[in-house]
Amino acid sequence: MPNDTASGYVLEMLGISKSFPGVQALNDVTLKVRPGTVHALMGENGAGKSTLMKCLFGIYREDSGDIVLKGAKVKFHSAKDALVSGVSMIHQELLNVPDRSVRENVWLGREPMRSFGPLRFLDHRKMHEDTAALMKSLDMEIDPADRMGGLSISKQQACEIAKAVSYDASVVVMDEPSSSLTETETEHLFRIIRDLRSRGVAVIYISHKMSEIFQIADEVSVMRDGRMVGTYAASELDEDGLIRLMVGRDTTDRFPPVASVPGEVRLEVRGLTAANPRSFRDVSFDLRRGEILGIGGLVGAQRTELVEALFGLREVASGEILVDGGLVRVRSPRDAISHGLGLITEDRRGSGIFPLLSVTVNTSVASLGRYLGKARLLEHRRIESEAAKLNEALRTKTPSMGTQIQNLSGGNQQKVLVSRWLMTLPDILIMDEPTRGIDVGAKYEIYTIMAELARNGKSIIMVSSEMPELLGMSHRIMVLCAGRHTGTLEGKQATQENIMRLATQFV
Amino acid sequence: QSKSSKPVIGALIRNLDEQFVADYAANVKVLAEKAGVELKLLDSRSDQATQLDQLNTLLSQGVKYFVIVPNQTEATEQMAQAIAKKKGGAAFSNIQPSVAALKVGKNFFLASSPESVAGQIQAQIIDDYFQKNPKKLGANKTINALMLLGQLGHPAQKYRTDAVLQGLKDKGYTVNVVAQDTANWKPDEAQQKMDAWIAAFKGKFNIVITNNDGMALGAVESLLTAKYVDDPKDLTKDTDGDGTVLKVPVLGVDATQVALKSMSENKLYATVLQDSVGQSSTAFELALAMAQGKYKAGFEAWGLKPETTPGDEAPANDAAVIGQCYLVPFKAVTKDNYKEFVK
Amino acid sequence: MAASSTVTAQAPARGLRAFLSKNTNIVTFVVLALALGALTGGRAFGLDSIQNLLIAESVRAFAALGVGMIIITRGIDLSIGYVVCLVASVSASFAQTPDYAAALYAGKDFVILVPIAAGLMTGALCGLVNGLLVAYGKLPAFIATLGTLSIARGLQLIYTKAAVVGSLKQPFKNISQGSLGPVPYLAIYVAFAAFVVWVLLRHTRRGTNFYAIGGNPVAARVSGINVERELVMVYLYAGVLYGIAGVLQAGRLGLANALTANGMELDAIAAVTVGGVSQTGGVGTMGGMIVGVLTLGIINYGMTYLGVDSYYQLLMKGVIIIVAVFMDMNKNARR
Amino acid sequence: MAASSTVTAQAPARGLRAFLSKNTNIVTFVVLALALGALTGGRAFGLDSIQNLLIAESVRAFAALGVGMIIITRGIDLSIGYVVCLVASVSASFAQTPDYAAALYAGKDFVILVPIAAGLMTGALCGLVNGLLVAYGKLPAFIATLGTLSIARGLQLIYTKAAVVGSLKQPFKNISQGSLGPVPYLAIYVAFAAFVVWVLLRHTRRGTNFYAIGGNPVAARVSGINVERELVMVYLYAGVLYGIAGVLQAGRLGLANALTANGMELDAIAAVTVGGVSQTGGVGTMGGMIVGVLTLGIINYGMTYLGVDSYYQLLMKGVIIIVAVFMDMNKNARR
Ligand SMILES: Nc1ncnc2c1ncn2[C@@H]1O[C@H](COP(=O)(O)OP(=O)(O)OP(=O)(O)O)[C@@H](O)[C@H]1O
Ligand SMILES: Nc1ncnc2c1ncn2[C@@H]1O[C@H](COP(=O)(O)OP(=O)(O)OP(=O)(O)O)[C@@H](O)[C@H]1O
Ligand SMILES: [Mg+2]
Ligand SMILES: [Mg+2]
Repeated sequence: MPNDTASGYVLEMLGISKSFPGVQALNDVTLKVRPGTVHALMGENGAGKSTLMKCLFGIYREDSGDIVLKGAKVKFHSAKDALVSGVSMIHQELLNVPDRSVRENVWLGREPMRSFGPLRFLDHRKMHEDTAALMKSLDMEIDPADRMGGLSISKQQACEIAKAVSYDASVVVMDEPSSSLTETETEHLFRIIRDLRSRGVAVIYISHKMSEIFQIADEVSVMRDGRMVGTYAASELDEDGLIRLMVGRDTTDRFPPVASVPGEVRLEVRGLTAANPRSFRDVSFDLRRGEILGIGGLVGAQRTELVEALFGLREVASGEILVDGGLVRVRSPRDAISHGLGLITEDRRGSGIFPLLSVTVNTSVASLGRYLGKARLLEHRRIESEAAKLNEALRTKTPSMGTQIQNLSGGNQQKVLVSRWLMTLPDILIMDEPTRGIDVGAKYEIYTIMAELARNGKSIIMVSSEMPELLGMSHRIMVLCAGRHTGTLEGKQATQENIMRLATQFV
Repeated sequence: QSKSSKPVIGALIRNLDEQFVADYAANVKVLAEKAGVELKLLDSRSDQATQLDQLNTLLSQGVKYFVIVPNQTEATEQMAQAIAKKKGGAAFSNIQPSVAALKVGKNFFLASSPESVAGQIQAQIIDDYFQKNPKKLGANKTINALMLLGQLGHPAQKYRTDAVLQGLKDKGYTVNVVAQDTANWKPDEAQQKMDAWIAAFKGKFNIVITNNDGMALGAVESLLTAKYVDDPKDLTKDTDGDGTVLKVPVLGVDATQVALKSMSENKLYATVLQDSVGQSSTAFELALAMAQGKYKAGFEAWGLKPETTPGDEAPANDAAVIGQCYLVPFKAVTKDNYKEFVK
Repeated sequence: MAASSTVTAQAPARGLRAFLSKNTNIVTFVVLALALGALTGGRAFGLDSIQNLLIAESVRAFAALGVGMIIITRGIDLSIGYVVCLVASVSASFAQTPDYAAALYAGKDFVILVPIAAGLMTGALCGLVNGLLVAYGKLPAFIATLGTLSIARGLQLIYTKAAVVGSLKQPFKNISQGSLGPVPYLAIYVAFAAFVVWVLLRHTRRGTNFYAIGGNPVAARVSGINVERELVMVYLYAGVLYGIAGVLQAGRLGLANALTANGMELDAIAAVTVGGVSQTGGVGTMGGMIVGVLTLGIINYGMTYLGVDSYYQLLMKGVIIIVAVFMDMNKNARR
Repeated sequence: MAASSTVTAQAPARGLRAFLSKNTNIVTFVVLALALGALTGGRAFGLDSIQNLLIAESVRAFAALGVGMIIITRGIDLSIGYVVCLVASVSASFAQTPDYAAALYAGKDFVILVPIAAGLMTGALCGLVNGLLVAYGKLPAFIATLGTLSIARGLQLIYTKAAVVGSLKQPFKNISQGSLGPVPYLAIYVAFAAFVVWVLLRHTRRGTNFYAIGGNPVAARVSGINVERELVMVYLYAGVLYGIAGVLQAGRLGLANALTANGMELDAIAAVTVGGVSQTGGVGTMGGMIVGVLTLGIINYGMTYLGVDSYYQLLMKGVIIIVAVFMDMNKNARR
């Protein structure tokens, strides 16, 4: 795309401010993006990244400031205006229509049409073929006719990527596109991004995964507390320097030491097989007191299915679950919780937050049973202080504990969910992608808490697609591939290469 | 506490969606206008609780005299007591008040005919019809009737239905109800039921009795569309001379203008006039007389004197209150006289 | 219930399941029809019975198609009954025989187009108001349409002074009452409307937008769909369909009054739900709506035909609706 | 209070806005009350007027509290009117004077507890059926309760044979009709029920569960809430409240028949929506429900007091509901 603006920028956001009740989300933020570059937008949770992009995309109206696109001042009143003007966006939260097919989702709002005299009708065939071609060009194996809601989260994410790319936009915003992708898929995404860049498209890339930034970004803008700290060439920065800019202070290690020594077996799983024949089968493993067990694998390895089955959310065909040596039946999350389990699910919106309820309620909802006082009435004061304490420990950024959780940034919502399960004081905490969308600083807090839980004799299962996290935090790493347990790695064996080998055993 | 010199009369009306009630209310408005009375007319939308609330509201505004078309007989005593507390009075129309309600005080009146009279008159019309057309009757004086009922549990539905059946029995007929169902006073529902019944019972019924004109007209329309008529080639020909182009007579109640129009076209056979003008005028004149302090026992309202001898239906069957009962007759509306009622 | 996305269907079962999942409603309908046939020794299915069924359900079918589309967009419409009532009254008032003394416009003889146009416009206007309230007023559809229900009811009574609007001209009535050979006009109109709705839902961008808005309004918006405009349109279309329903109802009966079509909203909503249109939005087909209407139709018709006591009719109708939707809901409830 | 020290709230805006956002409903109510006061020169607010208002709205208030809780769990209940009607009829049938020849149990004299218990149990049973259908039958609440509506209606007619159940004993009527000094018993019952609902919603685990289920049923399940059981409970509680409403209604009128409480569901739902209970679930308070009931009450009362023509009343009621909810919806619509 020719560099058609005198300034050399395809997009300039000048002095953008935006406030929500109780929060100044953006304060005089300026962001300038050159065509044909990948521009990383960094910042802690709640720094204002998504808000800034939503202003660009016409979802929010900025209180003040100007947006200049390709040299012309623009004012978008809706997403449609933005799309028409050549801005497309992958949203932080999955936004699709689950009951419709992939192809309908991809072309939503701009379906190919066919004319019958004066009448225009959908061209279903072209829609299918275009989708197939798009998927092929992006090396994605997704059937255009599949129901969107039937796909795994990562495939849904892939569809979002395909959709955003297909707009032929001059600016593509990607708000944490890789948060539900594994590293292989992220690599794939990067190929797509590089291709866009070579075609002169400007990509604004938001992520909390440091390593990605240095792989892909040309320039990095850093935000902190709703202000722009500055824009830097990626080559000028290193990881620590970037973190310092984001957090405003020095950080030390990325992972705290996991000092606990696994003790006796708390949880034993024998030959667990899902009722759904396409899911996991014959999985056996055990989990010890004070142990952090990582579960790795490619997307589609059925890790989520496995932990959800453990938690009573999915039907099991056969197999046994033993807690502290006793056979248990887990038919519902309630059963699981009563056996001391906790689960942070991977789908924050779908199965995590109660959008309209306060941070306090969102934190305490699973542990109210422990806060019943006289006449079994709730002890609000204790609940509030405990919830506040947990959120403070994770540095959840919220105007108040009474704020509706939907008004928190994505990462801060995730922190509240972590608090929720910490509050249940589980013996065995299962965390499915626990640090998804969480900034570096807060990740460290979560890791610290995990380490401390382990030291106090709790056991943790952590499903993660982030290799460093798996390697850095786990005592042992169990690897799944296509629903089967292909091996467990321990000590020196636990290397990236070995995990990948096991994870691709049947692929 | 209205300080205006005008007398104030409250009108508590069951439901203006009902034809009779709407006509009743319209006439009360006209009368009030003429008499220079401030009228407070309220519609309870068929809800007795609402009517009670409305009464309380008017009482608290200082209104003392009422014309009332109640929702239920059983609620009249309570309303009378509330009015009596404020030393007021009321005349009840359409749905009769209970004896107990009239016993609350001498200022409470019946200005109506019981709903059952409508049924009795229907029975009379049917008797006349079969007297004139004995061939239409089944063996052993059997009447094979299709019955379309009003909203179930509605007083008019209950009393009209019971009375017509009883009346026919009393006249020596065997009544075989081929099918009966509610159409909730609605023409459209009546039409639908009738459509199905024509399919199911073709040739097996010789009369259609309904609780109101609306449903009667729905039934008429259904019979016409199904060509269940004397002469399918000409829907306007009454070949057998029984007074209707339809194969069977259809009867309604209300004598609405549309119904009369239908009768003029030999479609609807007959209907019954519940005299909305008569009832409302009687009730209004009673209320007005009380408001002006002119009422005394034996007062003549709308040319009617109160009854003197107890009849057989409550409340006019109780000697203690007979002087408070003004019976406004229902009228059969047939071929012979329908023109009188066309406005 | 799955915590995250749903489980993929098992490949072999898929064909069968897809078939079943599309056809539970039809199965229910067929079972009921067979039951009725068996109970009456087939007598319930003479030509005139089928004609009756078609005629009886046709007006409701328009309402169902309208509210079906609305429910697809995650809305609801409680105003149907009184809007149809208002339309029927307005339409009828322009179709009264001029010699009828009690006519609203006594002495005036309007061409047949007037009552039709007046009815359709009234329906469209009501739909438009609903649409504006829901789309731009951000009112919950339940409340917006509850409000217009009350307004339409008031207007009908004010307009007609609670009197019956009757004595309609035969040419006007013929529009509803005529038939082409054995096929009633009404059935033809329904077929045509159903076809248009099918094209709209399946083959136009707007239809796709309706599903998207019902499935995920936020996703629809960020895909560049003008959610507000589309919502206005769906209520407007529904309003036009109610308009047709009202005009035809008036013609069919030869009159309109305050009770015309009362409660039709519940029938129509029940019908489309039985037909598989989901109240959670984004799901439903034209075929399902029509099957739903016919299913409720055969229940009503069958019970009337069999002469079931009216008290028990109410009871059985409740039970059958519950059972039908239960089967539809739980057909693919296996996790 | 703030979990993080990083964000400071804008203190001044918060107080005002929080106040406003909690009180739009109250504002609406106050405005309407003042308008009525002004129009009548204050006469509309004598002691007996206020008593009338309280009495008139009390029965509806029970229904509103019940359906309000249901709506918080993202449900709906269309069966209210006929359930209250059935309850009133059953209850009344055990409270008829034994010497009344047309009594359902003529000659039988039941102690006063019998009609009360029978009514409450009938209500609870209806609620239970609704709850089971919604929770375990997975039926959309709209349809489940539409089904029970029809069933309750049928049962009422079968039980009473469509007759009025009247001539109730004075002690039974006194339960509803009495008053403690100037305060009607009915108002006291409502206050008590409202207090219980407030405790339930605000101070019990179950109440929080209701909000959670309404807010996100999947997340509620994952959080260990027994969603099915809680749903059954909310419909059961509502059923008990309808039971109370029915018993009191019978006592208040001294009778029950097929028309008792018809349409109460729409009034109750409109009231709680005006009071800020959101149809999308998870939002609403006891206070809002009561304010909503009073708001609709003052509309009805005011129009009655002012003698607005009933046709225009319908029209205005529709408009006022729309405006009230519109203001509530759009109070914090700025993005
Ligand atoms: N709709 C809203 N209403 C109120 N406050 C909001 C809203 N959206 C965002 N905020 C607030 O604005 C701030 C910025 O949020 P934003 O989502 O932009 O953060 P972010 O940088 O994208 O964080 P993350 O990395 O966690 O996604 C946060 O404090 C958040 O609480
Ligand atoms: N190939 C597939 N097609 C459709 N659905 C799938 C497929 N694989 C998994 N799913 C479903 O998607 C959901 C999430 O599974 P996912 O693919 O994310 O597996 P996972 O190994 O748990 O991946 P993640 O790395 O995201 O945890 C599960 O409900 C699963 O049943
Ligand atoms: Mg964000
Ligand atoms: Mg997963």
